[in-house]
Amino acid sequence: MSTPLLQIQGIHKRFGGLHALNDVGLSINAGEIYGLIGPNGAGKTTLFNVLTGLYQPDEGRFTFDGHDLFRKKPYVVVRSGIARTFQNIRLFANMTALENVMVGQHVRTHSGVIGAIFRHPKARAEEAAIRTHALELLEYVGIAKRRDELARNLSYGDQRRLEIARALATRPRLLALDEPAAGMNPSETEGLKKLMQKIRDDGVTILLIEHDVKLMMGLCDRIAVLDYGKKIAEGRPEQVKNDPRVIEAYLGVAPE
Amino acid sequence: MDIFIQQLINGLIVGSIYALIALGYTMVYGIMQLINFAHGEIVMIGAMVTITCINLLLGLGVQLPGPLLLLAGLLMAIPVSMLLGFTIERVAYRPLRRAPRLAPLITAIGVSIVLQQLAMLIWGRNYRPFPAILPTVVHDFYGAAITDLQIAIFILAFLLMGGLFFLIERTKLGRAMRATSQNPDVAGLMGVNINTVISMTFVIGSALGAVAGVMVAANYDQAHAYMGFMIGLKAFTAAVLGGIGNLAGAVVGGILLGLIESLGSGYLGDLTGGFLGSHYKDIFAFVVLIAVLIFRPSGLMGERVAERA
Amino acid sequence: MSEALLQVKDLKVAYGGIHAVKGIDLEIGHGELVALIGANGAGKTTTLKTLVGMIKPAGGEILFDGQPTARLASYQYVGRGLVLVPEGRGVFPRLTVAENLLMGAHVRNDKPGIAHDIERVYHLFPRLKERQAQLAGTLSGGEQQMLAIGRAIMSRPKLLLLDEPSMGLAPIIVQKIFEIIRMIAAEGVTMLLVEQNAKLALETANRGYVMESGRITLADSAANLLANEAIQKAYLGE
Amino acid sequence: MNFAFLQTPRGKLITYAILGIVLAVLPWVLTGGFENGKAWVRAVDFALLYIMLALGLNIVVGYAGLLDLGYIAFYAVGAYCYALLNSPHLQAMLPYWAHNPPFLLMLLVAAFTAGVFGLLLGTPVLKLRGDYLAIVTLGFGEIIRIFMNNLDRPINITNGPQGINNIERVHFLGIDFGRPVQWLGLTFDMVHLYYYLILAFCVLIIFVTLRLQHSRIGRAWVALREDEIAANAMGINIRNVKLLAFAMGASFGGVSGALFASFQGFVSPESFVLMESIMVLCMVVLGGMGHIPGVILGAIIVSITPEILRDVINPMQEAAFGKRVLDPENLRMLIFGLAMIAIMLVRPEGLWPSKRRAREFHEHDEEARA
Repeated sequence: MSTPLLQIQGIHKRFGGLHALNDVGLSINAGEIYGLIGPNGAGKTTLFNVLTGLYQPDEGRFTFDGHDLFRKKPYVVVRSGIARTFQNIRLFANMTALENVMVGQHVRTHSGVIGAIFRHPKARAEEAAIRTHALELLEYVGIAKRRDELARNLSYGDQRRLEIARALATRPRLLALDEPAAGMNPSETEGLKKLMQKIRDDGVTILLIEHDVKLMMGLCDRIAVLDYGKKIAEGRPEQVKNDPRVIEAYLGVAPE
Repeated sequence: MDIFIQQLINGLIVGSIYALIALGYTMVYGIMQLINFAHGEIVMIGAMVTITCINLLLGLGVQLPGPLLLLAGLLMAIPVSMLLGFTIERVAYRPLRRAPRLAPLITAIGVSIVLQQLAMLIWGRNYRPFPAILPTVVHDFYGAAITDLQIAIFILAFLLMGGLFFLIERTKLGRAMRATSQNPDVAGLMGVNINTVISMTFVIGSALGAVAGVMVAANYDQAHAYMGFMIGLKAFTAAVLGGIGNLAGAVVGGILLGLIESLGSGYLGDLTGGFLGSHYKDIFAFVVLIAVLIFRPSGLMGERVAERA
Repeated sequence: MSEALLQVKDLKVAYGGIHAVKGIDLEIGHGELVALIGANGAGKTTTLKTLVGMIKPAGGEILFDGQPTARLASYQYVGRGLVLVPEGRGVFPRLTVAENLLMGAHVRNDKPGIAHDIERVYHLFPRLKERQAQLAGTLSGGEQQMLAIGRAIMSRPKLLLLDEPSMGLAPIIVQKIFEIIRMIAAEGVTMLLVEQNAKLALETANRGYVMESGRITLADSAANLLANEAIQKAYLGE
Repeated sequence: MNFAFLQTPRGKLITYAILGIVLAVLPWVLTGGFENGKAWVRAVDFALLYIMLALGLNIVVGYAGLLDLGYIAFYAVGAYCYALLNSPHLQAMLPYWAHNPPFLLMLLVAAFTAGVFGLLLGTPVLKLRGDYLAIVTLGFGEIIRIFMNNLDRPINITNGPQGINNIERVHFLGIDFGRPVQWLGLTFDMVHLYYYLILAFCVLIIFVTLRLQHSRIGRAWVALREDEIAANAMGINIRNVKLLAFAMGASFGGVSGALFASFQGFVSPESFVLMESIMVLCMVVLGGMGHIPGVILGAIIVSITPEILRDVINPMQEAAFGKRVLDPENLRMLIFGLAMIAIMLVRPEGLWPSKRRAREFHEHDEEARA
């Protein structure tokens, strides 16, 4: 059996008296779409922040693609190949769509002050490559026409897409999406689902937090359920859907 | 030992004045995330108006006991400062409420310059002595000297702070102020008139500032058109030290700053074997501030804003 | 039937350089629960914000209780009985639960009435009673939504506007929130509900409006809308 | 107005040529046209120094969004650096090879030292946000000044409040910038010589800033300003990028300070008070934060306006009242303060913002009206 792409074990994170993550472990295989669900305040976003280096866990192990990422800074995590989006969309609001994606490539490029001032051939070539790739990514998520709009002026759905394009610009192996469908109606959600499948088919593993149960059931290969900072269930969608603990803590009545 | 107690007393008195001024900064900051640079000038104008008023009464030959004269001066200075605070907000800050934050900061600096220069034109460039109307009664306190005036400053400062806390924590206006500081749009939805609340914040802060200004002038026996700048800077430092936006923090920060300055300048020379003398007094505030902020980036009592990612 | 509680005629709103609402008509009768559904950016939130005076309309007329609202300052709407539970809940995080509820009664001065209404909210939401001394910022998302609704009830609204009450909440919590919405409706409070979860909204409401790029494209009973094939395809995900 | 012409290559060339000619003859127009023309050239020299400062601060505040209220400290570091190595004051104590270093080397030393001070300030404040940062940088500026004021004992390094005198003028390209030079039948006085010297460095700094702005580094700064957490999550090394902004900004200040010390021939702590930091910030914000032409305009206006007022107020008072009624110094600052308020109220985005920023503000307006 091949080793999983992402593996965490025994992760603990405390905020003062709050035990936000309590002995959480999970492993994600390359090429999967892996879902994370649970009630509000269960620790899903905290787990995301730990996985992307924004929070330092108190205990545990965290390896990704052969790198030990336990308590590593976000830029190390991103360089190793994990990228993310945010629940409440955090774009660089006063930069254009194109510039947002160009910033996303920061971690894969190298020009420094010297390159910026003297614009030697290597720096020029890199700058051109950044621009070309950014345009490709805007095309990929379907908002190439809005490239020169300020991010803040894009519609909500386009902002979600731009955020995904920006994350893809870091050339991730794992893309972590925090409630990308929040506030979308079924037809918009359907479009998003297709995009996520396309990204997966192009070789990027996806980790997904979402409350839209129908979307999760139809999209994810495996789902983990968090409640009060603990993993209470994990498995294929239909297993999770019928798990009594999940119904009690999260779903309420069993979905049809 | 008595030097220690003396410095402790001086530090507490100055610190309680810092605290009063710091409250003005922190209230305004809490409600509109603005450093009201002009607050120091309101303090100065409070002092200047009081002195002018007392001198005027003395000049008219009014025979009143010192404390009553002082009270008369204060009763003149407080409304002037309140009106000034109200006007500054209306004219210089309100039109910029939705503008990015550096714009009102620049107007605040502009207002500060204007008030300073106006004060210079009105009251001149020289130090104005505080009229000698208060009898100097010195008490011995474990080998240190403390005057009636200092005791009065200390008590009054804490009474005012207590009153402010009651207002903020226990009254409907206070609750509306707190709600507005946390989410002005929703406070508006609840029927709070945001404009009134913000005006009230400036008016109350300015009243406290005016009293503090008189305290400074009485304590040092003089006032000057530029006095607001340094004392405002110190008080703002105190507010940040305590955690800006936090009322209790402003009080703690003010007292602490007063003590640190007073004890620090008293002992600095001894501590460094004469290498650094008391002329480094003004550095203290900043060194302590930087040290505190490095370890507690949001001040001593500030909310630890666990930035929600 | 008596005159409608809310009448909106040809309402237009320009916002951020875009004509977000392009002339809509709405009517809500006393005691009704009306759903407003539509895609993102259709102008639903803008409509709600305009109804409570957070945004000034560019044209048209709003009559509430027979009176035009155009002259009111935004803080005066609550007093007239119009209150919005905003998207994203908007509780005051550093006020306690009880203080948040008191803020809801800011425009009222009848102490016994307020005390009575607080008990009523605690009865509807026992969770809030348990946490009354806790800071609202420490509540979970679902509890905050309950608090936001409870706070709005404290003003004794004639018309309660709810913006996306289910957003970002676990299914089990969404079910609870909608149970409570039905309970409040049963007590006779008129409501206008904007909801992404169109199915749930229409199952709860009496009537519904469908909004598309700033215009009302369909208005019908909730049952008819649920049965409408085009609606099913676009908004119900079937 | 239609500026489309300026966008064509030909248009650009012509614009730059005209600008170049205007800048070249400006000091001669001033000395030829005004009685106290030399004083005006001197004022222009200072304006150029302020442009350099404002551009340096613009990197920190305008691009990276770090509110720095102690920026003048770096100007001071550069100035003292130059002063100490180029005046008799310390030379007895310094090894011989450190006396009067070559001018370009001296500027590098000043830029480097100021940059190090920038790092020194930047490192402890990395985690601070917004106004906490503002007050700490303010404190830093004051600390530097107070030390300069007091480091005359126990060892006399800075000569305390008296400052350092008799600083050598620049010797560069065989020219002594302190003495008049005859060339092409014109007498180049010190103010003229320094005008061209400072102008050259000003142009250099503008060039560097422009290049930085449109680069990977410049984008990272703006990303940091827009949303630090998102920038962090994009893999931008926040610490390095912030420190780079502080160091770059500081080194501009250092260069400007060294030129200032050599031009003035004298430095004292009084030139580096908090108000100076605030004035530089005003230049950046009044002109149009993050927009290079705007910042330059801001620097010119803020530094020249008080000088113009100085020349206007007295004659006006005398004409109106027959004597000086009000202290002209106060009146000048009063008008200046009022102008600052008025400009911000009318154009909160600054006098000459970038198109993008203007657009952004315009939308703010609409929301406010709503």
